[in-house]
Amino acid sequence: MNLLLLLILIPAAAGLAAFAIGPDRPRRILLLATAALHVFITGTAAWHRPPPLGNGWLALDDLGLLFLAITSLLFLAAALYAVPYLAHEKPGAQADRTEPFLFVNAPEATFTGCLLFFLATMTLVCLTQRLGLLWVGLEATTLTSAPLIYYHRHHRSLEALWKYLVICSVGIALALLGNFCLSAATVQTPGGAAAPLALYGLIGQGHAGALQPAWLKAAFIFILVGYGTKAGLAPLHAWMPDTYSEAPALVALLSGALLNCALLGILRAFQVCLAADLGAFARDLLVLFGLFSMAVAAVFLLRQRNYPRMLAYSSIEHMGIITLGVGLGGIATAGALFHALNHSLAKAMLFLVAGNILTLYQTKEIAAVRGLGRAAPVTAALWLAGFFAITGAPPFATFLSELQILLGALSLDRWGVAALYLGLLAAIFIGMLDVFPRMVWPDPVRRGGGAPPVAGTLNFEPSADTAVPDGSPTPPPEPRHYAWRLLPPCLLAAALLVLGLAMPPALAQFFERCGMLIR
Amino acid sequence: MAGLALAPLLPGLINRVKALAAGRRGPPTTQLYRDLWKLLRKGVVYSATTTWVFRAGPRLGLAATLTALTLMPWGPLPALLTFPGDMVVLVYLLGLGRFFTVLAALDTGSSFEGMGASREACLAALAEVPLFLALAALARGADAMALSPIYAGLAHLPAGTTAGLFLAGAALLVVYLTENARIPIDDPNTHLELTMIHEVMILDHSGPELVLLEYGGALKLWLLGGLVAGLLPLPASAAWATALGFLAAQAAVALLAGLIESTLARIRLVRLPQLPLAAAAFALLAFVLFLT
Amino acid sequence: MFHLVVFRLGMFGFMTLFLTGLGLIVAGGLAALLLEQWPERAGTVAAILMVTGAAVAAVPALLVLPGLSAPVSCHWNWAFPGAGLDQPGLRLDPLSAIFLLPVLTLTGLGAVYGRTYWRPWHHRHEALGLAWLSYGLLGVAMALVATASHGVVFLVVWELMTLTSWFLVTFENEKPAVRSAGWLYLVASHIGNACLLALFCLLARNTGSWDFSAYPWLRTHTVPAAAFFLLALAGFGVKAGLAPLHVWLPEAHPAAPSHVSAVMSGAMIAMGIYGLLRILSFLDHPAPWWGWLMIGLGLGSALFGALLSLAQSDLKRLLAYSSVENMGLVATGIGFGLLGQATHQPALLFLGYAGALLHVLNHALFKGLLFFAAGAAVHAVGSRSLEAMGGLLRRMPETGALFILGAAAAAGLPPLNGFTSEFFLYLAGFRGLTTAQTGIQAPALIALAGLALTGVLAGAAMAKAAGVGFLGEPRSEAAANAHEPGLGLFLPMLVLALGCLAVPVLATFWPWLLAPATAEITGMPVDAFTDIINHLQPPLAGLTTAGVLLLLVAGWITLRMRYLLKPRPVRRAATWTCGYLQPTPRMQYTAGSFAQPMITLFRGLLRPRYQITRPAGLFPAPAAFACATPDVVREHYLRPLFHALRERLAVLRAFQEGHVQVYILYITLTLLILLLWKL
Amino acid sequence: MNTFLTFDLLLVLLVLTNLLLLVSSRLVTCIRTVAAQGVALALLPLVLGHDQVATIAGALLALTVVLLKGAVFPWLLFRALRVAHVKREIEPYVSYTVSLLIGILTLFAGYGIAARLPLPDPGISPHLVPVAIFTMMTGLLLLITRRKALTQVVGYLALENGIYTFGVAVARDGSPWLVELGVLLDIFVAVFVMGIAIFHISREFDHIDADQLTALKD
Repeated sequence: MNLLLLLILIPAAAGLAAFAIGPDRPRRILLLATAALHVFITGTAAWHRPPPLGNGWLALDDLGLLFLAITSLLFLAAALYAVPYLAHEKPGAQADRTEPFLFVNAPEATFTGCLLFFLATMTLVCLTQRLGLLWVGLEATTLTSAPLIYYHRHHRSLEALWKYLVICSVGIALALLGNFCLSAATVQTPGGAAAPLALYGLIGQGHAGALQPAWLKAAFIFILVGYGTKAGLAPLHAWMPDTYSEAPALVALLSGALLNCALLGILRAFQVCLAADLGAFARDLLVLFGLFSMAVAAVFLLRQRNYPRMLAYSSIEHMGIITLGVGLGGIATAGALFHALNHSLAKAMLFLVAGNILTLYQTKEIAAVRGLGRAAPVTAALWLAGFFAITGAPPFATFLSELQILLGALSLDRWGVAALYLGLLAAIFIGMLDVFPRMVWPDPVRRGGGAPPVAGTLNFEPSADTAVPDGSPTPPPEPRHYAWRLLPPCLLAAALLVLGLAMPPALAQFFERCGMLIR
Repeated sequence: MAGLALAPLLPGLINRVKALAAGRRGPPTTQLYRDLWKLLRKGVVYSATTTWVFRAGPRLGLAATLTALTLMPWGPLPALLTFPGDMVVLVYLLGLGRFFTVLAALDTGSSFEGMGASREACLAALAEVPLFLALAALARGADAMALSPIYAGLAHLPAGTTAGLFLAGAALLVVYLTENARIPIDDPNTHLELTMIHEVMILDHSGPELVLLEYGGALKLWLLGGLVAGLLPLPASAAWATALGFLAAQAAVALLAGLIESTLARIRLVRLPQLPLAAAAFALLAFVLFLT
Repeated sequence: MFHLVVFRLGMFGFMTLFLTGLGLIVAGGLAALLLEQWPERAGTVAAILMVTGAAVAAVPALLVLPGLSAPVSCHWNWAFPGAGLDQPGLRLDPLSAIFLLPVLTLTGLGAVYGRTYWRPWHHRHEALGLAWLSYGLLGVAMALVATASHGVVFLVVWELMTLTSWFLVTFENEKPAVRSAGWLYLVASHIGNACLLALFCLLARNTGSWDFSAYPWLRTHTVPAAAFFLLALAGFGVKAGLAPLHVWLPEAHPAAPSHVSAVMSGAMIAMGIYGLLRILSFLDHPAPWWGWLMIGLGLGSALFGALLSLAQSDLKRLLAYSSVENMGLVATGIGFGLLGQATHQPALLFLGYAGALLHVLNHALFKGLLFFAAGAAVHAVGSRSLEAMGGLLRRMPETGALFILGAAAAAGLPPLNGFTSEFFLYLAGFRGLTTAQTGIQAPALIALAGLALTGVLAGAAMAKAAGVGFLGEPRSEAAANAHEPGLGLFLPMLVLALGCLAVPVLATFWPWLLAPATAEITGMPVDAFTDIINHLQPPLAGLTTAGVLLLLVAGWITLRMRYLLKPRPVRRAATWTCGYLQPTPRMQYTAGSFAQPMITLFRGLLRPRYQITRPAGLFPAPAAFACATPDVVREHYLRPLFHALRERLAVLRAFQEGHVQVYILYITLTLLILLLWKL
Repeated sequence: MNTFLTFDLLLVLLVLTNLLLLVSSRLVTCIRTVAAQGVALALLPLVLGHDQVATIAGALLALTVVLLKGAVFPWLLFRALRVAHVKREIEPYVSYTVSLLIGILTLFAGYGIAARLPLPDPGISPHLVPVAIFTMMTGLLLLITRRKALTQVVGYLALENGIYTFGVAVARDGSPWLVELGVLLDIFVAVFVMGIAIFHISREFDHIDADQLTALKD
């Protein structure tokens, strides 16, 4: 059987099985096994590329492989995390953390099953080269992930679910329109009828020139807005912070993979534009959206009070960076693709650690989490490491990719873009710096102990220090299996370090090859 | 070497001029010698608060001034020690002396001496700029980087630059008055601690310790006076004539200082900065004149 | 014989030796982390390993510095997208070596110091283990910064240096002042870093390589050299603490543990200077305005630093501002060097660069000493405020004496080391003054006046630190009970103090020692400087002579006085206070009042804040007067700017207002705008 | 009857349904209208005589669309309506009259946009693209201005209808039936999930006012 088909069918079948299996333990093992198998098959497929299946229905190119690998790795991390996470979740009614009410969780079977279906749909998006099928896959990811968001059944997650569902559906619907426009543009192409909206047909030799520019432009705009909604590009991003702040950490993590899948949709359309000599038009839009996303994220990261929301805005920022890099082209392209991987790893790590912090402190308020460094040193170290990783500090790989994008901008003499990019990165860093150390450090001591306040030492920080009641919240003792929940973020951090310090040369070449596809 | 012996004459001279101008007889010109001699034979009283820094102050102050003296040319006659940049060393040696005098004052823990130290430091800050500017102007004028060649070179300046010399001399004179805590900057004869600057710093020094300070002060007067005196036209026929001329010039500078002291009142502390600023302006002007 | 040994080692071992040394330093940090349950043992092991490591790593640096060994380098493979073909590597050349000396010296000595200094924190051993590791990594990061020969490697270790020092600055992170210092430090560093990212990317863009060895290409081609220079100035200026980019420095240095302050102040900020010089070494034909800009910035920083240093009553903050001042002097030296380069005056060039380099060394020595001694004082008194100290010299005679020595050196007084390097700068100034080129003379005059004023103000600041902090009567209970901290803190100070004395003794050798590094910066052959150095010998010899003479005279006077006073009555009495019989320590002149006249003089620039409660009525209540001089740049420019930005941008947050309808409206509008605009 | 005439009649029907959607406050009417709209445009390919209709798969597909849009969706929505106990849209953000005006404006804007997009097949009515855009915009308008979650679903369906119309117009070779089927399946599941969500919302909050779901914001 073709590996590509296996990649989709195995999680789908496992998802069906998960619904059927009654007891928890075998279902969890099934989850882990599927994740591991998926990574394994992905690795095998990367090694010997399987032949395309059908008339471009399923085919693995470098770009798809990259996003497939990201999805697969993140899913493995999620599965590793899910087992202790699910084991910790109590069945039956439980009290909410911030408001006085009780809620129940969705059945674990539903959750696991949807998780596996989600993987199957994302895999489909990465593997297909038919834009129509890609659309079907992407819409399916929305639908399979919706129940995941509504895992904790209470009003906030319900609101999150509704926003996610409505906005993403609208966005995706617009992308469908984009697909129609694209097929309108292909009417005159020779191979159009044989394999409608197959990528090789659209970008192949001699075909691309026959596309109608007006329709292609319309198609790109619709696809960009449509998939951009899902990928979280500002100003289409609005659902993201609201949804991420309520989804379980695990799901937010996977949404990270999902953002990349949506981005892949945009990249496919971009490939078509490039082939049809509409590169400049598409690049302008991508750069615009990239910078605007970064700017919006910068604004909202200042004075952020809720850490899952902060991570969501950070995702918007990074999708902006990637889009910007792709839009710039040249050297920046490889950097942007590299950044997609790095961002996914770093963000996944942060989401998992955030989930741990949530478990420990039972609050999503930044101001209420203090003294993490003493209460849970490893978690704190990971949280800080995540901060530096996500803000692009060496030795994490994010630094290298952000550097590449800057180099790309400068190499193309885009001075203004480079300056804005650097400025926004700095602003975002400043915004996030207000958050992370504050959570790790203990309560500030105002009186006694050490030096008296020195004249002229005035606090630069925003006044959130005073916004919280006195007395450090003491986190409850670490739950059972807590150590296991530290493992996946540790692995992700290690991966980022390895990528940043000693990347295998083959991988570097792979990124450069990927970059050649869309520059 | 003659400076070592003759320096204590200068304060006497100044006081003498002041007395004469005020119509008094005044103390004899050699009064400082007598004071020093008397003090030298006394015992000392140290404040219980003080440490070795208190004693190091006068010693290092005197040593620094003495070392600086070796760098001072006698007009066109070269100094004992001369090398490019020696004026910087000279100024910084004075700074070293001041640093330790200030520390010694602070060592007593007295509010008065602290006050004096603070004012002394402030005055030094004010005087340093015109001093350097004036020396730099002279260096530019003589196109040399060491004091001795500078002063030797001044004799051969073209005729048009007399105004520059005069301005530089005026700047140096202000520095001379400021650094030595003379009127109109400070009144060395005042008896109210609150109004004193230099004198209040050395309230706690007694006996031989005070000798070191007073003698050091006289030497400093000699040293800075020498910088002004060197600017005056001196006979260059023979070395001994130049030396004699230089001594006369020193005395003349002291006389001038005495005259200034008798005719001017002490200026208010808050308006003090204006004088050194004016001196700095003189020096700048001198520099501009030398440039052309 | 010696040369033979050097040759043998140089062939296969210097880089290995260097890396071994760095490895030992890291090992020290790791060992401390592993042994954190036993903090005493951890400190000892870390200190031993770090001192050994620093000593081992210093060997190649010492040999490369005067040109006894050729520059050594190593390379490794590192692939990342866009890495190109160059191999990243390290290269230890004379310029690196100059900067390695303070780095390694202070790292090693600081480790010894930290072992004792951190004892009171032993109960927080989990934080201490990490702090030791950060400390070791900081030392190594600095050493790597000074040797990196590849843009990306440089940026990586540069950031590592920033982050590790940030961890150390925020060591006592429960204190609000420390937290805000940490915030400011990282923000400033990040902004500087942004400039550096742009700079190195531009270099890579123009040459097509990250490798420094490819950059001399820039010398012979038309490139936007001014852009490189300005970016480097902005990026490295932040780290070096050049005003007005210095804002982080006076916050971060006091907040850090004292040995970290010493390392940061003596070595880390010098890395900013190193970076700038390294970039300058890639560029040729600087324009004269570069030199003037550097001199202007340098003197501005020096004056500003000296003034604010004088205004502080926090001892460590005072020292921190003094670092701003000294880096300003170094920048002035570089400015003279650039000017000499631009106007083809090798003498001016040499004096400027050599003076700057020597001052970096000297600053490391005396500022390290001062921070060590200040740390001991702070340790003993439990406060950084000068108003809580006083009278420490009687209670901590050795520390106090060394502090005064350091203060005199920092004040640039002969015969100590600070003056030696300032002398170079003055010579450069006079050289500029007496040159034939009219365009240089007038600005050189201003520079000389600036140097002079800086010197006096720095002297006043140091006199204040030493006088108010260590002399007089104790101003607090704790100060009255202070005692010597012991050998662990004293030994590192002693070493640095000896260094302060040794530098001027070697005065005439320094030009020879600094020539290879200067050659590295300017791209000129070392031989080109031989004449200049020979001409420099008389002034330096004169300087030494004057110093020796001074010591002889002072010694003679001291002996004479001792002889004279032997038979005399020597009494002890209370200080004369105009008739008060019981003077109390509270009557002493305070740190604030000492500085007041000069602060008032410059109030237009410093904008001090006064809080006055005037006595009123027939039976007045206690009156009070307080004066604080917060940083002008921070208080009057940056803080309002940041505040306004925060407030303005916060308004935009209303856009994320919660209604799903509005969110869809955003999407629709975006779509419509794009369709109407782009289609 | 002339094909063109039939076709234009259908388009007029679409426009009318849109206008009805914009002014109607009764949810039942909205649901019925959007269902009617769906059925109407399912007939479009038949009228156009697309090749794909000729195949059995194509016919089946059209039949599925009719079933889905005409029967299944209304059924789902009515069920949600019963659970939620609401009948009317109350006080939309933008009044019905203004909605209508905006709707008509978008119709003109649709003509504006369509003018820039040359139709691949001259045989298609030039009104089709504007009407499709108008339908989409009606859907978006409903999504933006209405308060009830149920009306939003109706808006989504109208949007979907508009897009479908567009697809019929421009992609006459159409997507392969597999993709078509996938699309339909997705839309079905989407509406299904939205229905479930409405059910949960009404149970959790005792209302289905989407405008009151604003606990999450900055």
